[in-house]
Amino acid sequence: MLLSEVVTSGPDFFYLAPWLVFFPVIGLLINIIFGGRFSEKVIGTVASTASGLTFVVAVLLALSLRAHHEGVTILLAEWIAIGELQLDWAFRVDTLSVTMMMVVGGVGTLIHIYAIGYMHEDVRFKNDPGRFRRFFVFLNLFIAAMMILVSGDNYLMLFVGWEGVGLCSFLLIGFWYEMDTLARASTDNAMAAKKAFITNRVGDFGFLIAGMIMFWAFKSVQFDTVFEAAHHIAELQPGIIIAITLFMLLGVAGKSAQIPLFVWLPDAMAGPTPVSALIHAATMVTAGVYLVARSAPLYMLVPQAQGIVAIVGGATALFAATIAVGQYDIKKVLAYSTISQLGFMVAAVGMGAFVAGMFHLVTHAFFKALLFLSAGSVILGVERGHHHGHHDHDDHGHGDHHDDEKSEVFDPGDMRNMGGMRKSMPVTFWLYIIGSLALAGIFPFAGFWSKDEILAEATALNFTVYILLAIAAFFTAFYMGRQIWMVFYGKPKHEAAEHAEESPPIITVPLMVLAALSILGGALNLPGVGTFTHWLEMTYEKFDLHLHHGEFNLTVAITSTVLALLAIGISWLIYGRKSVTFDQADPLKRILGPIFVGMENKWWIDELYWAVILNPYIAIAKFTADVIDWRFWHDWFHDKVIAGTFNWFSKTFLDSWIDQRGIDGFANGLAAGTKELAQRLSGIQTGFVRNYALSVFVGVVVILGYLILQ
Amino acid sequence: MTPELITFIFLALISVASALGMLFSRNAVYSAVYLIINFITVAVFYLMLGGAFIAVSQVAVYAGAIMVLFLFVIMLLGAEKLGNNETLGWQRPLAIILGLGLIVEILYILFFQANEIIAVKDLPEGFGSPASIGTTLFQEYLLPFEVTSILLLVAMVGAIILTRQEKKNV
Amino acid sequence: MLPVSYYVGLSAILFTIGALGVLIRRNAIIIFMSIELMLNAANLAFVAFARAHESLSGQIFVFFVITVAAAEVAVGLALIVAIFRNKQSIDVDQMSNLKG
Amino acid sequence: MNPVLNPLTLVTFFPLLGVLALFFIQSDRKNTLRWTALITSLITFGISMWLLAEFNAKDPELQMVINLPWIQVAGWNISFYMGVDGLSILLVLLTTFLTPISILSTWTAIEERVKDFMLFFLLLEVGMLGVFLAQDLFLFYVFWEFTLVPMYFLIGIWGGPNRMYAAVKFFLYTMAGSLLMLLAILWLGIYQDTFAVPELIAKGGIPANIQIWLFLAFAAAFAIKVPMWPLHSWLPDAHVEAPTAGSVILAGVLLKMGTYGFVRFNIPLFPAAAVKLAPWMALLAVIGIIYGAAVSYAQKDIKKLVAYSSVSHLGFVMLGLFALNPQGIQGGILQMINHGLSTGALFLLVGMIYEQTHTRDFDVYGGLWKLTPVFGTLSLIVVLSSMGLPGLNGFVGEFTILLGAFGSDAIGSPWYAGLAAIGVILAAVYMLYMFQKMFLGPEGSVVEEVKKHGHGIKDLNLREIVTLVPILILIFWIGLYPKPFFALMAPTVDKLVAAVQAAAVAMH
Repeated sequence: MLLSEVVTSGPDFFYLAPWLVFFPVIGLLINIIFGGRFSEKVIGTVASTASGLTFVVAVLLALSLRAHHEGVTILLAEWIAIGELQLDWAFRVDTLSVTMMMVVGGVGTLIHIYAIGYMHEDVRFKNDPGRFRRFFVFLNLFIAAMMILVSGDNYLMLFVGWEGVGLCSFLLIGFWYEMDTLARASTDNAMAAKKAFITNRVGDFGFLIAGMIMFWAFKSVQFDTVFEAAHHIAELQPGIIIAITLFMLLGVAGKSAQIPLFVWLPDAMAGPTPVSALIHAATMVTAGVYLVARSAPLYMLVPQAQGIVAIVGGATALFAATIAVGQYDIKKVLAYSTISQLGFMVAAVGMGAFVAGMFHLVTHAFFKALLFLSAGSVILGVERGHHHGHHDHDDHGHGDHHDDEKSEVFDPGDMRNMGGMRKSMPVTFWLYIIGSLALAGIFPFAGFWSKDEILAEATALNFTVYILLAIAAFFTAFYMGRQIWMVFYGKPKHEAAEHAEESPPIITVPLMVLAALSILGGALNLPGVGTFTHWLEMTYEKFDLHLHHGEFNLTVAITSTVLALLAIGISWLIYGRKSVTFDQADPLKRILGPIFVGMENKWWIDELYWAVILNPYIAIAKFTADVIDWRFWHDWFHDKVIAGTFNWFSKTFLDSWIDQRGIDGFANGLAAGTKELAQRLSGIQTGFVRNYALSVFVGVVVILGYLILQ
Repeated sequence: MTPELITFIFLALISVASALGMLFSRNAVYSAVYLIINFITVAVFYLMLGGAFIAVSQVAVYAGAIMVLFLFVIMLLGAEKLGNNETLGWQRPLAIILGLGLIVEILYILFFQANEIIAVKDLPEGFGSPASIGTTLFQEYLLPFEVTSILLLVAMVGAIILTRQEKKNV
Repeated sequence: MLPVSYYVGLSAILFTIGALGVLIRRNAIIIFMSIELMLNAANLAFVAFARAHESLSGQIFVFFVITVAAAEVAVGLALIVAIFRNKQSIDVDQMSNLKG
Repeated sequence: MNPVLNPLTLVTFFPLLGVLALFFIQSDRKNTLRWTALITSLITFGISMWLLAEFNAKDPELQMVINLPWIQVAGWNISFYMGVDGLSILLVLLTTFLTPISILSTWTAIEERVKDFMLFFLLLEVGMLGVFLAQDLFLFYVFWEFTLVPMYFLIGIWGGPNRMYAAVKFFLYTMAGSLLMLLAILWLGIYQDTFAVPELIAKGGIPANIQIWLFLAFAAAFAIKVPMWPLHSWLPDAHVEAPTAGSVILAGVLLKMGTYGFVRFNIPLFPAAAVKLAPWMALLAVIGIIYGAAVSYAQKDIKKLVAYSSVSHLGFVMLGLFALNPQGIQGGILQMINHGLSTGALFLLVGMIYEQTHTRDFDVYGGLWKLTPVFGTLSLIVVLSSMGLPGLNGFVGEFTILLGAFGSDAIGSPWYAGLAAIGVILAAVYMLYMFQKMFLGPEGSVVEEVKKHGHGIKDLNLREIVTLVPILILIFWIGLYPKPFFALMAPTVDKLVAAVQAAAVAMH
């Protein structure tokens, strides 16, 4: 079933597939074992090389695929085999998985390199240079897990990667586990990490249930076997496919931060910026999109489920975009933007536009990574400026500086501390502009092509979703414009922004590569040429899927471009001419009133979950533990009722003079009962030897008498 | 009434009387002397039953050595007499009743239930003589005999260790 | 020849007297003597049965019993001496540490 | 087979040699005592490796059988009957594996009455191995009860402040259940004329209504031992009071005796009753999973949290066993091993930190990862294994169990497995809660407290790492390549499942 196909012609590097996982594992092992003696540069190089090699492998695999359109499966080892359950460690190489591999390997490597520079400073700001190595170990672990996720040949191996990246996410969000985002001693980051893992687990629960239904329906969880039998099952019991796809959607919602499980992603920004870029924007969170795209043969069978997925995606896209408008933290804005963009992708793959969804996944990986990393560069710049300012400040003694108080809790990520930074950080500024334009979907940046493809497909497939997405696109352009004005234009609102310094090349060079990709990424799938479409269809052909081919729709393109430009214009009207500071409310608040308060407070979703799920659970758990289990079951039932009953019984049954001290357990009761009995019996035990002898004598006489009488 | 029966009854009365004397005399020294008498009568019974060597051993070891040891210890400790206040009130009557019961039971078995064992035949020449005992002992019972020597050795060591004066400062 | 039962009956009476001695007396030495009496009663039965069965084994057994009795007396008296040193008494009723 | 050179008797009774050796060592030579016990247990482990080498994984029957007449009076037919098959081999290996590790963990923790401790520990090993190898009900019962004695003393002498209460409760609670089992054993032995389990299975023919009563009588003993909800009340007491090594063995092996009893005796001896009662057992198991998870989360005491987590984990094992299909039972047996490893390791880790801080209260901990990176990392791996992260051992067991239970004909509804899967979420909740409370966040007050008494909190030393590494290797091994483990039990489990299914068919 799973044997790799015999290769007949052409260069063939398929056997390299397992190295996608082995390289990063080797890298992290080297860093764990020898890292203690390495300098930061060596550690970073080892990790980056390991990651870079996976990209090389991915490219080689892509080249090999030209001769084997339908893809191959490389069997590594048998994993679990019980009766009908046959699971293997097997790697699936086809155009879909290779696309993901290249994104993970490529963007991953760039972020590794960037992180060498970023973490060098970050660990120093936070006074723990020893943690540099740990970061790269985790990062390599993430690459390994992500590669397992995208290259698995069955749902369970995919699940291994799925939870593996969740673990890495947990570890990296909680990287600075002893502080909050402002480096104050706190459990905030740790709580954010835990929140991410547990929310993901809720999604994984759905995945697990889907897997179990699938196994008992198909007697397999291997992709090809399942997809081939799906038609048959769908005719007999369509309910099963619907159940599988909807439970899977729960998993998607967890991992790709969709409604209702998106709440963890904004908090995940507690991780260092490269983590936000790599895991929480470019790769891991897109795993859900990949899962739906991978399961296309299942989803295509059940339009009802498809509709639900598309609506969830569209709603998330709009909902998160509105929240992004009300945020002040530079990374939080990007986080909600990511949720929103993931909504675009999920909506796309949900309604059956798998190519469009995957295309947006790729371009989004480029420009969102670029944005996050640039934001990181901005934060570092402000941070440098802040330190600089502090030194100046110390020279002047304790002057009556206007925000001496605030400098205690200075937040380098808050946009209200920035302003006018296009002058102090020009390179970063231009990079940021490129990323923003790509995200906003302005011609000819990558985002324009991919987003428009989704919107064009939506007009044909699901108009409700189109409306949702179009509004979301408007908000996207608006909040990006707002961010640009607040960060880079106007006057510096804090001396830190004034003194901000540009980042070194190790940080900016990877950004430039990403910027180039963000500009040119659209070329992957230009209308009419459709390279990417053909590429992905190689995988889908196999299952005879009749995918909808969206044509380039000029009306849609013009509409969205106009909307985007309009949004940027409005944002200039509101934010471009006047700085927003801590002292005054956001100008939009005056316009929108309570609606803006909702956006600012994330529509109180977190509070809602606390009130509806978490607090009740904690209360129930505490009640069960303290009252039911301990006071009722342990203390009352066992120690009082059972022991008490026994005690009473032994008292009346044995004798009235049994004292009743300290009998507080069934066990103790029985013990005490035994003791009482023993004390009574010990009356016989006089201690006089002659007495004992007498009892022996009695025995002799009685037995002898018995023998006589017998 | 054969002479043998008369001898037996006579000796049996002495034997039981001396045993009772040992049992009831207040003074431990008297008890010891009564016991010696008892042992000697028993030795005579052995003779009557054809155990010449055993009879002599009985007199020499029991009546002689062992009882001397008893007397020696009694004198050493100076504990001939004890008060007669019985601590366990019902022990004595119960013991006597049970004792009588036991005797009745055994005699009942012997004379009413079991067949009377009568050894009518004359004994072969030399039965129970030192020579025949020695032959049996060193042929059939050689190993137990040798083990007995170890037993005696252990008893000796044990007696010495038990009576050793322990150092007070331990 | 007298029936061997007579000897065995006598042995039973002597044994019972010995047993009563153990049960009634409190003087450790007398108890000890009573034990010797019981051993002797048993010996008598042995010899009587040896006579009845014309086997020397019974007499050999008596020989061993005498040996064991000698050893026992040696150790037993040593114990009594040791106890007397501790308690200044040979009243067995005072040795009731095992009382429950 | 020669009963002396048989690996089964050898592995079971070899620790007695160590006990004998311990008698001749002076009590104050503590290190000699420790080394003697350690080497004894290591040799026992070596013998169990020999046992494994002799074991033929393809044979579903009992192997290396010893069957000697033992007590044959008054028509009773009791024999000294030992054998090993796929159901027990892994548990035997787990026992011999965890014993040296536990002994190693006591190196500095036990300073008083070392000799007695080691003595009881080796005796305990004899009892546990006997339980897993005995194939005669009477012999089994003897070993079963025998294990109580050393454990009673381990808790009662070296335990915490409330140790007597815990020890007596442990003893009497287990004893009470065992009595019912004894009655059932006697009934079987008298009416079926043999105590030998294989013969009893071969004879069969017990009417279904009587089977149910016998099943329940056996279940009483085993369910208390497991412990199944709601009979778990003794567990937190015993765990909290027991010394570290005692907790490790208690969680690692003694609890498995209960689950093992179900799969060795209840299911094959009373297949009709097992099929009939499977939904009820599954229901109790699922309640145990959720209940244990919820109660764990609300604990303030680290050891109690781990103890309640055992209730949850063993609920999974029970659910798997009563799925009565190959996936469920194999997963259940593997999960016994997994729980032994993960929870054993958790108790070891808790013990290691407790030795330094002398408190098990969550609230005073925090930020330990920074101070003790090795300890933190190893703990993380164990915590992840315990909460069933794929790639580590816990997942393989949990997944196969859930999968088996989901499609089980005996349980009859996927709802049980669906609810049990919520336990997977809740496991993450309480396990991460524990990890976060102890290792993440700012430094807890205990750090200062320890500093006051000299040096601060130290990371693991070499001995402690050596104690943990074998467990970690197995955690990864089972997670990534569990095939050899499944292969050991597969034929026996298949045979068992076939027998149960035959009984189920006969019922209808």
